Amino acid sequence: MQRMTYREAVRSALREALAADPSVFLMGEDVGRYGGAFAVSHGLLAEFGEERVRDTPLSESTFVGAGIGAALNGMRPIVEVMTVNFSLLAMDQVLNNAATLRYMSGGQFNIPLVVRMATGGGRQLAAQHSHSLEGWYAHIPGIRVLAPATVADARGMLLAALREPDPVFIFEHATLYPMEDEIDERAGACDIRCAAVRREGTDVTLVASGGSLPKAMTAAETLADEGVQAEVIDLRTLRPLDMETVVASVVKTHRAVIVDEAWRTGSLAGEVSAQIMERAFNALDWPVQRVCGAEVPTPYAKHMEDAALPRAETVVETVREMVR
Amino acid sequence: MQRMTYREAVRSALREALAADPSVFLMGEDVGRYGGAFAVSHGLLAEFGEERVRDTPLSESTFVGAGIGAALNGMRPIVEVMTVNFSLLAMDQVLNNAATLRYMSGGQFNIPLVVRMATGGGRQLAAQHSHSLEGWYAHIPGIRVLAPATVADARGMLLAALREPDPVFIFEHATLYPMEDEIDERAGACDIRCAAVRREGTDVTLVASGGSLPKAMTAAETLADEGVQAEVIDLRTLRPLDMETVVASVVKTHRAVIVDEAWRTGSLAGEVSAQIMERAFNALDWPVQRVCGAEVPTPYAKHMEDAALPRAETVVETVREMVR
Amino acid sequence: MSEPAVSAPSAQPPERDHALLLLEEMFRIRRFEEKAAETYQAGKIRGFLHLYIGEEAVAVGAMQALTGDDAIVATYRDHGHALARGMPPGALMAEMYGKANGCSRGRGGSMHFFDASRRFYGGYAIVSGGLPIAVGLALADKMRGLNRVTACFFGEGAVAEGEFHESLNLAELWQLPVLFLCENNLYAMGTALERSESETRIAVKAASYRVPSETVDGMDVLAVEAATRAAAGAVRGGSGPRLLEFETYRFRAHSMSDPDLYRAKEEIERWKERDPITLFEERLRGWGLLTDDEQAAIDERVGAFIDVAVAEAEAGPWEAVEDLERYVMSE
Amino acid sequence: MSEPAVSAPSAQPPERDHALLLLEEMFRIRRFEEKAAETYQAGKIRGFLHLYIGEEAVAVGAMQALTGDDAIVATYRDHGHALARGMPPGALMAEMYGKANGCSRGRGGSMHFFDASRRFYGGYAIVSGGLPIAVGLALADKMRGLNRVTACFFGEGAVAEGEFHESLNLAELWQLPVLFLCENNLYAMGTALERSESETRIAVKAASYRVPSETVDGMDVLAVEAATRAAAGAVRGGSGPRLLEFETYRFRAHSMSDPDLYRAKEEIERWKERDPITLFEERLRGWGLLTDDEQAAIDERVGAFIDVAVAEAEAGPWEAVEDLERYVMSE
Ligand SMILES: Cc1ncc(C[n+]2csc(CCOP(=O)(O)OP(=O)(O)O)c2C)c(N)n1
Ligand SMILES: Cc1ncc(C[n+]2csc(CCOP(=O)(O)OP(=O)(O)O)c2C)c(N)n1
Ligand SMILES: [Mg+2]
Ligand SMILES: [Mg+2]
Repeated sequence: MQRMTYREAVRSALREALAADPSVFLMGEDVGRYGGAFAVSHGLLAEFGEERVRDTPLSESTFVGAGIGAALNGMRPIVEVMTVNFSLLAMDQVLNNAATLRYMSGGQFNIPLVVRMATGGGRQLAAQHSHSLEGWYAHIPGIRVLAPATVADARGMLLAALREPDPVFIFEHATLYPMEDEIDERAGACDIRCAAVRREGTDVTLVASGGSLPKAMTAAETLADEGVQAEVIDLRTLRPLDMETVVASVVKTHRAVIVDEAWRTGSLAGEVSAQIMERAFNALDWPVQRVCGAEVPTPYAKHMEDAALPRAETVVETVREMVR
Repeated sequence: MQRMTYREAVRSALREALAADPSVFLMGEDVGRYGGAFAVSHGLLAEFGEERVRDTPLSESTFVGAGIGAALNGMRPIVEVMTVNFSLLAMDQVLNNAATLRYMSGGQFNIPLVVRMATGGGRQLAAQHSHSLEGWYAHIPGIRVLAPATVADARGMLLAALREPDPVFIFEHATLYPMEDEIDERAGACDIRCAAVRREGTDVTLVASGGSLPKAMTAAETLADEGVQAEVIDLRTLRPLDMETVVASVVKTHRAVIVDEAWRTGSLAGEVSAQIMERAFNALDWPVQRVCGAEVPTPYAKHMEDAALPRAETVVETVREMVR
Repeated sequence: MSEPAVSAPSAQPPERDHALLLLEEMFRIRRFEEKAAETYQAGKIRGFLHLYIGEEAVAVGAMQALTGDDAIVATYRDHGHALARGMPPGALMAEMYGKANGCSRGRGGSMHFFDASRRFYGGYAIVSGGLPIAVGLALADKMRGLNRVTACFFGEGAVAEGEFHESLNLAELWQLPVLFLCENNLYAMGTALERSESETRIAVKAASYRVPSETVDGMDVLAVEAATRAAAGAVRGGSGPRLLEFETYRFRAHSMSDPDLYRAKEEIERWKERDPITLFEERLRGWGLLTDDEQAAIDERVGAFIDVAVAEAEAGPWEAVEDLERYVMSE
Repeated sequence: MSEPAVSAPSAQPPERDHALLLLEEMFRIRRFEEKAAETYQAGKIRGFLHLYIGEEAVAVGAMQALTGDDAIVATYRDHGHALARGMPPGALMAEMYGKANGCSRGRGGSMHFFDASRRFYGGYAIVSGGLPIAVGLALADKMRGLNRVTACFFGEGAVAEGEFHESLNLAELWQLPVLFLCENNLYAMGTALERSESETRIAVKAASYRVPSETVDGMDVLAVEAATRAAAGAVRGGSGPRLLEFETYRFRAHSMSDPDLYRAKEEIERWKERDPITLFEERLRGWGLLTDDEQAAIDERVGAFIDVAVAEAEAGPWEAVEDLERYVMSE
């Protein structure tokens, strides 16, 4: 076991993959000389050289498309789109090429591509730099979407993604990079098919992922002090969703609250809520609740941004209502 | 009253707006010489000239952004993005500029912009030309999203959109253009705040919009023959959603089925389903059901595409299950 | 960085068999497209159908300069490229019928032909969407040390898209083996080049990325072949990407639904006088390389070629609806 | 279409008052940025903070050539432009504090300054995102028959984005009054221009859209002003867009979180020897236009200017949380 940050965990997986497989390479804006906007790839250029760690121009649509092309032709690209905010510029390549080429070709081609990007708000970066668009990606057939919320998953899910024959999009919540934990630094790929029960409970199910998981865990602790045992589920993989794990929990607790940083309307939280009703209607003692981001472009001022993002207290208050 | 097609209804609104307000202009790919990819703007170039009816190069991100800029500076642009499939190239301008500038500037600016685009599948155009992404747009705070499903709304909603101080995105389902109806050709702007009950019923509520409305209406007729009275609600405005009208109906019928051409996971149907549960949980006799598009890139072959899209029969079968 | 200049008609008579092959390949495309249009009218082909009639010399000439190891990226107007690449006509016609024996198992249709065995990476229906893919294919070849060319076809309308700019820059910056082949047929749907580009000389644009380029008479199959051989050779030699602009014209409307109101009849007629097939026939006869008998033989072979295509499409099975979700993800 | 060439330092001594104004404005920006950095360290400013130190001559010189009727589009590195445009420093500092008296009511922060009254259309934080907006602003002016210029500032990193390509083409195609002002500080975060562009001469790129351009010494405030006056005049004259490339350098890291590992210390030092403020001071003294007393007076005024900014920011109220959803849509 070794203590490391979420950032170091991603880096260790990148280093391991680059060392183990010559077809793997990392490409993106400032992943090399700069060391990565979040210092994730720090040191990798020196270790693996310019061929394997490629700084790209500011051309999101083209370097994401180039990742697709390279994956179609025998390479194992890992494309870093600095943040999800900039991935909008590459959305056509994602939806119209990465997600469709295998199907449109009748299965002749597949695209072993991994795309990583930072996501989320909470750092006072304002409206253009604080998006949480995982829900949009989770809507797209033909790709897998992962949201590692723990240091172990930050490493294990990336290694697992590199074994998938199809495109995998990994969302790393920017507030998690400094998070530390003890992990087995020799552990390889982990499961990326199932959600995980992060805390067992009997009274209510809190469903979260990525940057929302810590908030759900905090809420669960507060609730425990009040005698309410919350079960916390980390979705982990946002597409395809592992609803079995979620439904099994709700059947036990009869109540569910979904925490999602995205804007409420059209959020993935709405999808999870709808599926819980579809699959466990009779088990529900209370309508599934959602604690989501306020429907505003994320404001800069701290007190305003705090008010715009989901908070553990809101989760606690919501649950109190349900178990009264 | 006058009989016209949905296509002619949009054109009549465009013509009226161009004639009435010198600040209005139409811009997009092939809206001029070609007459519009769907012949919507046919004849307008001859009538209003190149200054007011502007053919743009293939540069979606820039002409959508230019629409935003022109709206910021005293004009009343109507931007036609040929189809929603190509709007992915302009997604950054939509989400990061059109939807945020008013808020980020503390209310100093507003953007009276109207963006129209054709949407949907059903014409055997395969995976890259058959998207239904209205749900993504409906997720964005700062914009309004409309989906006219009738000939009258095709005209009235566009005229209403041109009175809004903020960006309005109008989705015209490509299969509706040839649809004919009798409308008051002198009627002006219509309401764009409320959903509409297109058919009254007592046993189940069918919620649809745009290209899905005709399917819901057909299903309702079939059900009527079986003695099941379905109430059909046309959402009309996808953002903000008028859930009051939907909930009022469900409180009466106790059952709801949402028809949405988009891929099921992460569809707007999921949002509507979740909100119905949140607001009318105790009124529900049955979990809200969804009839959505299959989670596949839209295939070309007719029998395959038919299987991928929602069908009236599926709606009927789903309701039969619920009222048994 | 070369300045645009229409290359003079190649004076040298070509080697006979090769010349007749070029002629027959152009013929195949012409007849295949005519049949596709006819079948579309009959309702057996649906969706969008973009014909290559008038532009045959581009695909046929260019493809001659490429080896089986090279990769092809095309657009929604991809029938000519697929045929010139040697894809079986039955698989193409069947694809347009939406049959399971189609080259994309009926999932792609006319705009999305694919053939992994021939490194035909498909027709892309989002304008400019194929350019970044081509850059990536070439990047992989370079990193893998494979001396292969990726030929990327696109229309002049794609030049206005940001991806054209980004792709030419990245290909040159990283010295990737991409051969950019611009089919300049003067129109993007109804929009004429001079109404969409402030600088209409595409070669000048290429120069602004330091990508060597040349403008070629796209109605002269020999000129197309020669220019492509030279450019492909340079790319293969490792000196980075090249761009060729082929001046051509589509004799038909943009697609079957296009009323074609934006082009003067005279303009169309003038270009039809430069029909790449007729032009080449005349020159071959002038060189004494084509006789009436050969002409008849070619007609006959091409006729049979088309008959086989239709027969295979008609006889082909429908994909089982149960397989709707097949190929979304790898099994 | 002009070829790039660093303009020779303007020999003519400027008119005295004007010269001192330029100096004081550059000083204000320098001190404002130093104070912002200091306040950031103190934790009163959060989020991203991109300093303009080293580039002052560009915003100050360029803004002199624009009238109050002209429009400005900037990037996330917008402090210098906002100050040079005459926005009150208190409103800017308060914005970075996140206060309600900030120029964007605390909603935008350092990257998103706005001022409708000064036609300052804001700082755009998506690289190249402001260019299409500028094209649209200019389109509206042209259609409305208003003889105004839209000045669009952007970094050389934005040149790689597709929107640069699309925007230059559309602006020239439609002959729109846009003045594209490229601040070439050689780096886009840690990526040097020559590692992101196959053709590093931005003027050559502009020429490929037929947009006349010029490369200007961005460390010489008089050269910047002169070049901008000429270009803005041409744009105002209705002859379409112009592009100016200002060769400059940022003396600080990209943002407060940048370890700045990608630039050689020597390179930074060499550029600091061309500090636009010191250079200008020396020339003014050489011309006998600046005395120690004036220098001291300027220092004092600028000190007070900064103090006011901080005081207003400190004293400013917080926006009420109840107003979180205010301004999402018009009331
Ligand atoms: C991004 C995008 N915008 C618009 C369209 C609609 N469209 C299809 S083909 C076409 C014209 C393309 O012209 P060009 O690139 O010259 O190719 P050509 O059809 O002439 O071969 C347009 C506008 C599209 N497919 N993709
Ligand atoms: C589309 C996009 N990609 C990436 C980023 C992250 N980013 C912010 S500033 C920057 C560098 C921009 O450099 P340049 O345009 O030269 O401006 P400068 O910072 O040098 O003034 C990058 C990559 C962004 N904001 N937007
Ligand atoms: Mg064309
Ligand atoms: Mg820079």
